[in-house]
Amino acid sequence: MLYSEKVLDHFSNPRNVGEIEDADGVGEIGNAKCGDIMKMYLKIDDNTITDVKFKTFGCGAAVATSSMATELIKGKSIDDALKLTNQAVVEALDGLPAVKIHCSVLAEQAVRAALSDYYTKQGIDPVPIVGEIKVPEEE
Amino acid sequence: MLYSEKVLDHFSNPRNVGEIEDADGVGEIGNAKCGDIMKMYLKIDDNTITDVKFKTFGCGAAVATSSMATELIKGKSIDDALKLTNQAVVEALDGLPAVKIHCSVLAEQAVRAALSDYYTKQGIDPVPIVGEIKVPEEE
Amino acid sequence: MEKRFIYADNAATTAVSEEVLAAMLPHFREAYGNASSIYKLGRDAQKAVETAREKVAKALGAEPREIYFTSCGSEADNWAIKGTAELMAKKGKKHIITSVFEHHAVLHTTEYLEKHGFEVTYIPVSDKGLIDPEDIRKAIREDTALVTIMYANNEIGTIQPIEEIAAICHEKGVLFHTDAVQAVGHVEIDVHKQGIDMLSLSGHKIHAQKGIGALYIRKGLVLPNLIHGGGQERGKRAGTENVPAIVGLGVAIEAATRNIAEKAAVITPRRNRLIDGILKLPYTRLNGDRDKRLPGNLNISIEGIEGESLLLMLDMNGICASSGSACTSGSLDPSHVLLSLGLKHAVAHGSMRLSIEEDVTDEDVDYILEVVPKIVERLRSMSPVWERMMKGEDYE
Amino acid sequence: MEKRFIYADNAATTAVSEEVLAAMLPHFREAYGNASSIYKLGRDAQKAVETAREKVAKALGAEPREIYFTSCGSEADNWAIKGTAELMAKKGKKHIITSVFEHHAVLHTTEYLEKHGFEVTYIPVSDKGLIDPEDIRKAIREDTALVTIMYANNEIGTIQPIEEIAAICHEKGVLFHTDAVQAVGHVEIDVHKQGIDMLSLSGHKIHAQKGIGALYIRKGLVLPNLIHGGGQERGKRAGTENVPAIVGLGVAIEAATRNIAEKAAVITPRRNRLIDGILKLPYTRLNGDRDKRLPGNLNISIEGIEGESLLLMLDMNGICASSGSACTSGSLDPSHVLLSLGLKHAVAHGSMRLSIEEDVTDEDVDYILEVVPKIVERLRSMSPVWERMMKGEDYE
Ligand SMILES: Cc1ncc(COP(=O)(O)O)c(C=O)c1O
Ligand SMILES: Cc1ncc(COP(=O)(O)O)c(C=O)c1O
Repeated sequence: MLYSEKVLDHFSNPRNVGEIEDADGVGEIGNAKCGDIMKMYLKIDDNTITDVKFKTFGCGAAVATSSMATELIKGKSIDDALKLTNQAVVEALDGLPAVKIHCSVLAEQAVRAALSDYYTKQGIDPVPIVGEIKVPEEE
Repeated sequence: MLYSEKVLDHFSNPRNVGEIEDADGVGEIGNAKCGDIMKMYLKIDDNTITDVKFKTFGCGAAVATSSMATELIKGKSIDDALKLTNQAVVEALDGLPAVKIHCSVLAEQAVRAALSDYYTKQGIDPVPIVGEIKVPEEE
Repeated sequence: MEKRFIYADNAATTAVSEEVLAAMLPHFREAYGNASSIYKLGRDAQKAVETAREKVAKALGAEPREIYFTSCGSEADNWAIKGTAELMAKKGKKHIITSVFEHHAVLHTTEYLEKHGFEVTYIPVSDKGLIDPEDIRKAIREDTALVTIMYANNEIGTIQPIEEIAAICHEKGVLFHTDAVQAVGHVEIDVHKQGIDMLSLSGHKIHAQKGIGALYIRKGLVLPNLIHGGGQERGKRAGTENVPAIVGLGVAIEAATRNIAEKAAVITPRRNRLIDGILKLPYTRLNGDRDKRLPGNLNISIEGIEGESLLLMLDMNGICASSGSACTSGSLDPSHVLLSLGLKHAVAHGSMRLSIEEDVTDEDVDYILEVVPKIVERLRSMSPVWERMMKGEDYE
Repeated sequence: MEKRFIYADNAATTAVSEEVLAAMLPHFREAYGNASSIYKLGRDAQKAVETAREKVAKALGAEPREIYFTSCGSEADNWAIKGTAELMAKKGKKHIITSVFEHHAVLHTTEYLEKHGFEVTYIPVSDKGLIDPEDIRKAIREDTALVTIMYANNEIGTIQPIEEIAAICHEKGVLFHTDAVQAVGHVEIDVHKQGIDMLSLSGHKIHAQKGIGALYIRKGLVLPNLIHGGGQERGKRAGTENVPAIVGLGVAIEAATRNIAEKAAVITPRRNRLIDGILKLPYTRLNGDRDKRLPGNLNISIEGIEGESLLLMLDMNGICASSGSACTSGSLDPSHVLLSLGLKHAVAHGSMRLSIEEDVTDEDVDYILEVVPKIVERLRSMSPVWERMMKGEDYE
């Protein structure tokens, strides 16, 4: 199991760690039993993600994928954020070991969960827009 | 499987190799199928083994035990030769690997076979004196 | 604080010692003969192998002919367990007793046997990581073929009451195997005195090469082969002898068992200082009995953080450590050993094992005790689990 | 005539090459990490293992994920055969086909399986030591689980028609394994092109360390483990990876397969000169086909003398040679390989194998051709068998 330099960089210097007190959307995914929890905080202005923070309990890949996912959506429109795939996160990190791919799915789903929360707070049913939030199966 | 220095010495410089044309007793033991044949020639004068020669087809231990056996009986009385045990040959050679112990038995039996032949030639039934000649079982 | 390099993962593997490598080197390019060959080059190789066998035997209180070289600790475990199973199945004995927290080389072997008609009883361990010999007595049945209990646990370092267990097995007429891969060189072993029928060990835990191990099999006990073929190891383990590694194992085990008490006297206080220092952090616990453990081992759970992240951070600070068994660090499940102590999954995920030897100095201990709290604080500050804990919320 | 040292037993084992040892050395005391460990020292070890796996794969025309490191050729053979047997037994296939002159790592494994409910057909070989693929076709049944035929014989060096055999197996839907321990590095192998499902190799025959081997398993084929435990080798072979030996195997196989044709062009004429020279002695015969054989191998029976004595005399003259397989030289039986050619026991006992590489020079060849006749004469002069032969008597 080998991490790329990018993964190690995002692990040791994670971007956007922290909380947003008055976040417009907060999503949490995973559970401590499985060893990974990601929590995403979004600040949204005019359909644009103006700020994003995360907290993660998990392995190196969990931290790195969280960090990379926040980088990939920061300053982007909600539409763009909804297009974020776990594959894009993996590619941006120069790959992930096979056993760690589920972390990238978690990161993708954490973004969706936060957006889902945002829509719910706006009184809009998130499901037609964001879809169901799925936690990846452990293999 | 390790040979002692003594074994290697008796193998590389075997004592008493050859034939005795007018031997008083000749004994042969073993068969080529099993990989060992020893042939002993005795010259006997007045109950004393005045000369002994051997020919051997076989492994290093077969050659060395033949050589040592001839040394141990040369110049000895028939009685002494009859007391030669395979154990004595093994000890005189500073030991033999377990898988090669049967060679020492062959050497002991080859001496007996030659003595048996000697008695037979004298018109004496060898069995009461020399006993049965036994070829060791392969393990 | 200057960065240091501290190898604190000797339970995972050790460096080959200078002395061992020196003994091995001639056997690569000069004395390279096949130990089965009849010429001098071969005979010399055989002598070297037999000398090593004597050293291993001596270190264990065994006879040389009771020692069989294998390719690793795992092979030794597999051979002992599958071999005994095959042997005893002929007598209708198809029950095996082991513990829940054995190394996978044992557990995955017994699980394999379960799929092939054997029944296996997994003895639980106490919350201190100790086995009660009476549990074994109770578990032994008429058809019990084998009891296999590890000498010392690889993750939490707890030392099991091997002599008592062996005595019960003998009283009941059951064969006893112990996986002593973590114990050899750290505790005094005498297989004959202790009544051990089979014992597995591995070279790379005691400064020999990886890929060499040994199985002690009490004389009189004839196990079926695991690896069939040529006549090596008196026909019991095929494969051209790995002469350099075997020679190295002989030197290594001699060195490792030479001064066990002296080494422990140096290591134990340092280890204890590490334990006490790290336990000052809130929400931490020592896993495994504090006293009945290997001198160099400590295993601490640190709530609110995850082990792999901790290890990576330690690595960035020059400290090599482990979280659970090295073999399973690719896996997502928390350690079965820690779960067997009754730990919750989330707590088991956040644990750290340090296994030190004499080369870890007092200054190294200071350094570790400086680095670990900083890393823990950092990881907790970004941990949603810690956040909830601090709010008094449940998180599992 | 000056005494020389000539190593002419490369089929028994080889010296570790300078290049291989250089690649291994850093992994004993510097890059000594456990390849499963998460920290850099461990990751570097893992990278080294994976680089070696790529090299082995490339040398065989396989993909890296099709290569599994084992502790030796014997283990690879055991794993392939027992693993396939276990796998196919579930489908009711309990018949195995092999040949009478396989290495014991194969034969003793199939004999073991015979005791456990499998049926084994042993294909005979011609008096030239070659297998007729049509014999295999005829032997294949509905319930045939596996065909295992060696690539090149270890005693007489004959190269088998592997591609034809593989084609027949595939036509019939039967798995095909080949023990290529003696072939790798001496003949061109491409497992995918040749349709080989499993292939065993051993490091110490190609200048890597003893105690390291590999099994190629075609992707898609999932064998049960032989050694259970940790997650190494993608969960298929437990035991901490022998990093130095694995790294060495990678370098060794790359070197060995780099210039097969060039090496053969150097070795073959020297080997042929040896054959022709020794065959000038009366009552001698070459064992095995003269052309379909490994470039460096010659195996000659010399009537009237016994092999071990010959080897000891050769050794005293500085020549390392072998009589039958090195593994069995402790045994009393003559080689099963030579008997399979139809040789009488007494003739089989008196045979000699030389296996040379490029380092055996033309002068060395001259030396051997000077020494051998003298030794043969000496041994014959003291041989009662030779005496009888000269008298025209029968001696078996
Ligand atoms: C044809 C063949 N198969 C298997 C083996 C066994 O290899 P190893 O000694 O690495 O177990 C050998 C060599 O001894 C061999 O020549
Ligand atoms: C307790 C225990 N048993 C068995 C093993 C397996 O040893 P090896 O890696 O030599 O196969 C290990 C180490 O990994 C261990 O710690």
